Amino acid sequence: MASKIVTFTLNGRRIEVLVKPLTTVQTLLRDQLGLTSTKAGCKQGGCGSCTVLVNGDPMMSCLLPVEDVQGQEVTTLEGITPTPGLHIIQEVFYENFAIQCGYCTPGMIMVSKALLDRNPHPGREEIIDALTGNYCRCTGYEPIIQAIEEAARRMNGNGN
Amino acid sequence: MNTREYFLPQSVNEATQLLAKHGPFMLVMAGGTIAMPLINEGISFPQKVMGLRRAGLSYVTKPNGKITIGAMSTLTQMLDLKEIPILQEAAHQVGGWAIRNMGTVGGNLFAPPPAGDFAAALMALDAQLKLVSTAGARIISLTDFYTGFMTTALSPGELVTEIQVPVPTGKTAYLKYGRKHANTPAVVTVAAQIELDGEGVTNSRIALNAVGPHPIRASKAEEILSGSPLNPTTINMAASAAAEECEPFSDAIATEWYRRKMVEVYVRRTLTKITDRR
Amino acid sequence: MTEEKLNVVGQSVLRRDGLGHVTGKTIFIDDINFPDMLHLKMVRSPLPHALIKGIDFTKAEKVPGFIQALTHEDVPKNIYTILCLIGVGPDEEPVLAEDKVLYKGEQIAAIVAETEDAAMEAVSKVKIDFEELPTVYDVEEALKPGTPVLKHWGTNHFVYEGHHCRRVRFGDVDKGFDESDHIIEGRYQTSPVEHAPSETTGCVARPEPDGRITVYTNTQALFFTMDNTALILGVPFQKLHFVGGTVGGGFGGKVDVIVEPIAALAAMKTGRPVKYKFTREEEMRVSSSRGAWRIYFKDGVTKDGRILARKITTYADAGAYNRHTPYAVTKHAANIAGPYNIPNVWIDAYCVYTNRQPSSAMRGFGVTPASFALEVQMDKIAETVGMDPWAIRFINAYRNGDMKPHQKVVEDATLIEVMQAAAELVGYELPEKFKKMSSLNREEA
Amino acid sequence: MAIIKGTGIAAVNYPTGMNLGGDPSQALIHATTTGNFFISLSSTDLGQGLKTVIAQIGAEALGVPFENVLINTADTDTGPHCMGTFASRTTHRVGNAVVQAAQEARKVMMEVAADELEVSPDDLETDGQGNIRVKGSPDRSIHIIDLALAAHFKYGKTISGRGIYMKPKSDVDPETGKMDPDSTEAHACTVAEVEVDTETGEVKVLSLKSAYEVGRQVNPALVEGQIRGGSLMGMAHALYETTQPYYPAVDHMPGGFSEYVLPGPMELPEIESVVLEYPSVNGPYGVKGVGEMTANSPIPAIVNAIYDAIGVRITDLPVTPEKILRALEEVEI
Repeated sequence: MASKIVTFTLNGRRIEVLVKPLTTVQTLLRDQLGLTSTKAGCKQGGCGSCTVLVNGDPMMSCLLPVEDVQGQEVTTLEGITPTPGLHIIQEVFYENFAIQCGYCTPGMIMVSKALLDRNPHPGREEIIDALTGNYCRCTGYEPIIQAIEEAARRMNGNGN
Repeated sequence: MNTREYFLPQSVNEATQLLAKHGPFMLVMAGGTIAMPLINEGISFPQKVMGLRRAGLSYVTKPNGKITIGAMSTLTQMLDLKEIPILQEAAHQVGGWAIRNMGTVGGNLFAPPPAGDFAAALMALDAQLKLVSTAGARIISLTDFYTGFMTTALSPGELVTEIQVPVPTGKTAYLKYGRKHANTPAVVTVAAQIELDGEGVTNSRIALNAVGPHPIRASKAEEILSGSPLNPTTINMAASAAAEECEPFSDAIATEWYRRKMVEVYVRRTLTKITDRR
Repeated sequence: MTEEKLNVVGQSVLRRDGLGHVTGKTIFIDDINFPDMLHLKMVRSPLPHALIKGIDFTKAEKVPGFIQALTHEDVPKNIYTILCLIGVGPDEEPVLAEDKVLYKGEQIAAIVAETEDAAMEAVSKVKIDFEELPTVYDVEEALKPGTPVLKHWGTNHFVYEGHHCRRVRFGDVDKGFDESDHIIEGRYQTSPVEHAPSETTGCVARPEPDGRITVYTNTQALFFTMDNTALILGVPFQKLHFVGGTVGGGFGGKVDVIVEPIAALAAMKTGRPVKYKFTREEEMRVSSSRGAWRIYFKDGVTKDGRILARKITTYADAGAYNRHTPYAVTKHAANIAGPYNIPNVWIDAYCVYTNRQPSSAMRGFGVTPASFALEVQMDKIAETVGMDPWAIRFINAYRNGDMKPHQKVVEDATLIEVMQAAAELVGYELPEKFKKMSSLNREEA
Repeated sequence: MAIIKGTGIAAVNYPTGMNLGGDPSQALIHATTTGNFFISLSSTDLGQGLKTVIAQIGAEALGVPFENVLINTADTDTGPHCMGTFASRTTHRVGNAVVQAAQEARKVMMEVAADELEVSPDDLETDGQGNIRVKGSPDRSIHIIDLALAAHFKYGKTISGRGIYMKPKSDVDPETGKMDPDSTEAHACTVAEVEVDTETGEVKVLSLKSAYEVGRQVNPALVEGQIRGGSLMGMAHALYETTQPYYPAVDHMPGGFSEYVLPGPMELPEIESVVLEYPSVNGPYGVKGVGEMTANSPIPAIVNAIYDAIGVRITDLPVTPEKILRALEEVEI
């Protein structure tokens, strides 16, 4: 079957892409558009390293056909990184050592962003609940949880 | 060079027509959380795939005493179903957040065990399924839907388009036991609805998952409770019966032996939770 | 070290790679793509032990996008062993299986194709005729006469300088047992464990205009991998150029030399860049794991808790091939008696082959199973002699100047100090004599 | 249903390095004409933070600001040999190589500064802020940019250094096992507190409280990172992880993260630790190593805590709920 043209909004810009049938958003981003912040840790929906936001909702881009996002808004880590500088969530991950190898980090930040967009004052339980689909082998999660708590404080103007 | 075809129908009509045209070799995909990993990993190579995300089936309506759920409604949408707390609980215990945003109620009905926990909750609520083909529509009870491991009562050309759930009149409880507390396959899942007339059980539905070829009813346990009071003695008897009648399997997370043990523990805990809620 | 004023050592400065990580701009191996890049996928054995009677690529070759299939006949030096670079031998693992396979998932043939999908589809269409062979999975069974023999030298164990195992002999254990009041035995078993790094193992090999091959890889050991690759490919060392250093989690899982030689070979054969990256399932089921160990302890202990003799027989399950296990066994043997001062120690540590995926290095290499077994054994001793678990450890703790069973003098001991600190952390009141103890000297409290 | 608590301890040592084949690593340092120092290596950063701690060690040994030290790794064309990142060896081995290279580079740097300031090199010191100054006369100083320019354009000298750390190969005596396999020993003691559900066999780890002794910490936050991550890995090994759930049988091998059971953020115990520093004899600034050992002590501590709770010693990892339940049933019979 022939490739299809799909139009959607990526990181605030409307784009038109030509994709083979059933190409995933992950493959499109990484291999066709060169946006490699979206990782490919398992392609099974099991690690969360490929998390992107679709209309603000976290989704596993490895399980999502591009044709399914026709007309939708897709956001990747590239899309929330200001130029110059860092998003508050990026800042706290960096400053709080919530990163080690860095491979899970983009997915973790995207989930954090979706959480804080919905809930500017998440409790520890809510943060943990939001993170259960994202895998990290290095940090033991605690620094990530604490970074999100700190991000919430800073976004609410209570940070240092 | 890519011979694969992906269809994304914009309505149920279009979907059933495509299904009629392309026949049983077309893979019907809902949220993609089950099919896509197999395709990505090179385990399955379907040449024709139909995705239903655009078929207009992501709705929840609430006509008189019934909740009607479009088959493509996501598990995240179920978190808002305040009328039926066990569906909220069941949905919340599927996957992580992103998976719940993708996985659908309809898709969960086809998840091979030990997945398919949400379907067990639906079974305890006596959900009915609407099956649609180009020939028309019919309603079937979820309990009758399953015919074996990965086989259902779906006829060729039929799609599950809607799940109809009566708002429970009895007391309900849901417990999923996995090796960890979130985003994990079940060792066993128990969903129960018990209707009581004073002390006596007038009607009971106990559904189990991960201990059979598909979500199953613990019929013998239900019979034991029927007409009896719900107390520790009858609960223990029902739990033992459920452990005896279930058909557990061994996999990477638990053995048949352990699953059977946990059926007894978790049926007891689930029913006890119902008595605690009185 | 003299006490000096330090400027930056000791400071929690922010990570150098942190900005790249939080912006997703750090380049990992899988982020490297070239426009004309090919993809390599592996045909693997579905059986744990079998003879290969024939391979048929006819249907695979018809898959659109198929470029080439590689078998052992294409690999110049197909049989290797990773540790040959430090003198460990003999060579025993094929890059691609020849006439037989020793574990489920073993690499048999590489398929190179235009896309990942095409490569996977072609792999699924390769037909192989096998003749199944009996299997051996248990390390002790493997050493018994009559079990299928997996190695060309005729045993199911690695040979250490003519010995069937790595031995440690220190003092006289039999005498120690005779002088003991209690004999305490224990059997301990660990399980194979996956490193499960967030990023799977992989590389991209790219032919350069000057005839060299650049390999971008997430190996943990760049030169080790490059030098092994050169030997396998039979090319001069200067033909290869390895680039890496950024790894999405390793934990020991990326010190084997598996993806690089075959990707480099495919790049040489096709003249195009080739990517070979494990899927998650390959990482789980095929890539080497932390090995499983079975450990038997026999301790002779006095009634006041002193360990006089320790006899250990331990079996490392190497799986089908060496990888790093022969080395792990030696490290294990040096550490299994524990951070304790024991006058008589006898250790036999075996490296045993079975029909499972090879095990290799993982965080704690040979010591993690040792620490598990011996620290559970210490509690068992404490219980037998009727002593507090803290006390049994303080009484036997090694100190500077003591001699370890492998005849190395202890010089950096702080076991006593960490126990004192841990007791304080949890609010456990230690007896005065343990509080006063020091690793720096052997004055008896 | 009974929930029973238990406490267990374990104390371990962990060796740094593995030199049975010889265990060398090299480093090269050169200054640019604008006063930056490149450290060329072929070592890999797995996430533990090598690129950061090696820059810290280089900056300290050179006496220049951290920001002026750049790490170039890992490229076999430009970086000298490194055995690899394993055996808790890199901070110790590569750090030592960097210190040696830095000393050689620093010597040239001080000689050039001495010529520029017209004093003896012995009278100079670095301030760590980018200046080389005359001891006791801080106003007489030269900045590393000016110094590097002078070295290149005026004196024709390279500010550079070579470093290697090699622990010579130790052959194992095949009869007695006599060997010198490592360089130093780090230590840890963990106290684990668990809760066991005797009806399901489920174990909940309530806390892991540990003391570590790792020699000098180059970067305490990164040490803490190893401790937290390693503690959870140890807990995972103790209770959850296996690629072969029915070992030695090979049935039901997990193929992904859903079947391969790993504790997630919901299973996190309270993790608390103290770190002691007893500088090692032979590590750079007294470094020992922390990477691997952090996963080790939690395992036996948890297993011992389970015994303390239920009186049954499970000696077969991972200690799954099923193994506990079976063991409890055997006791009851």
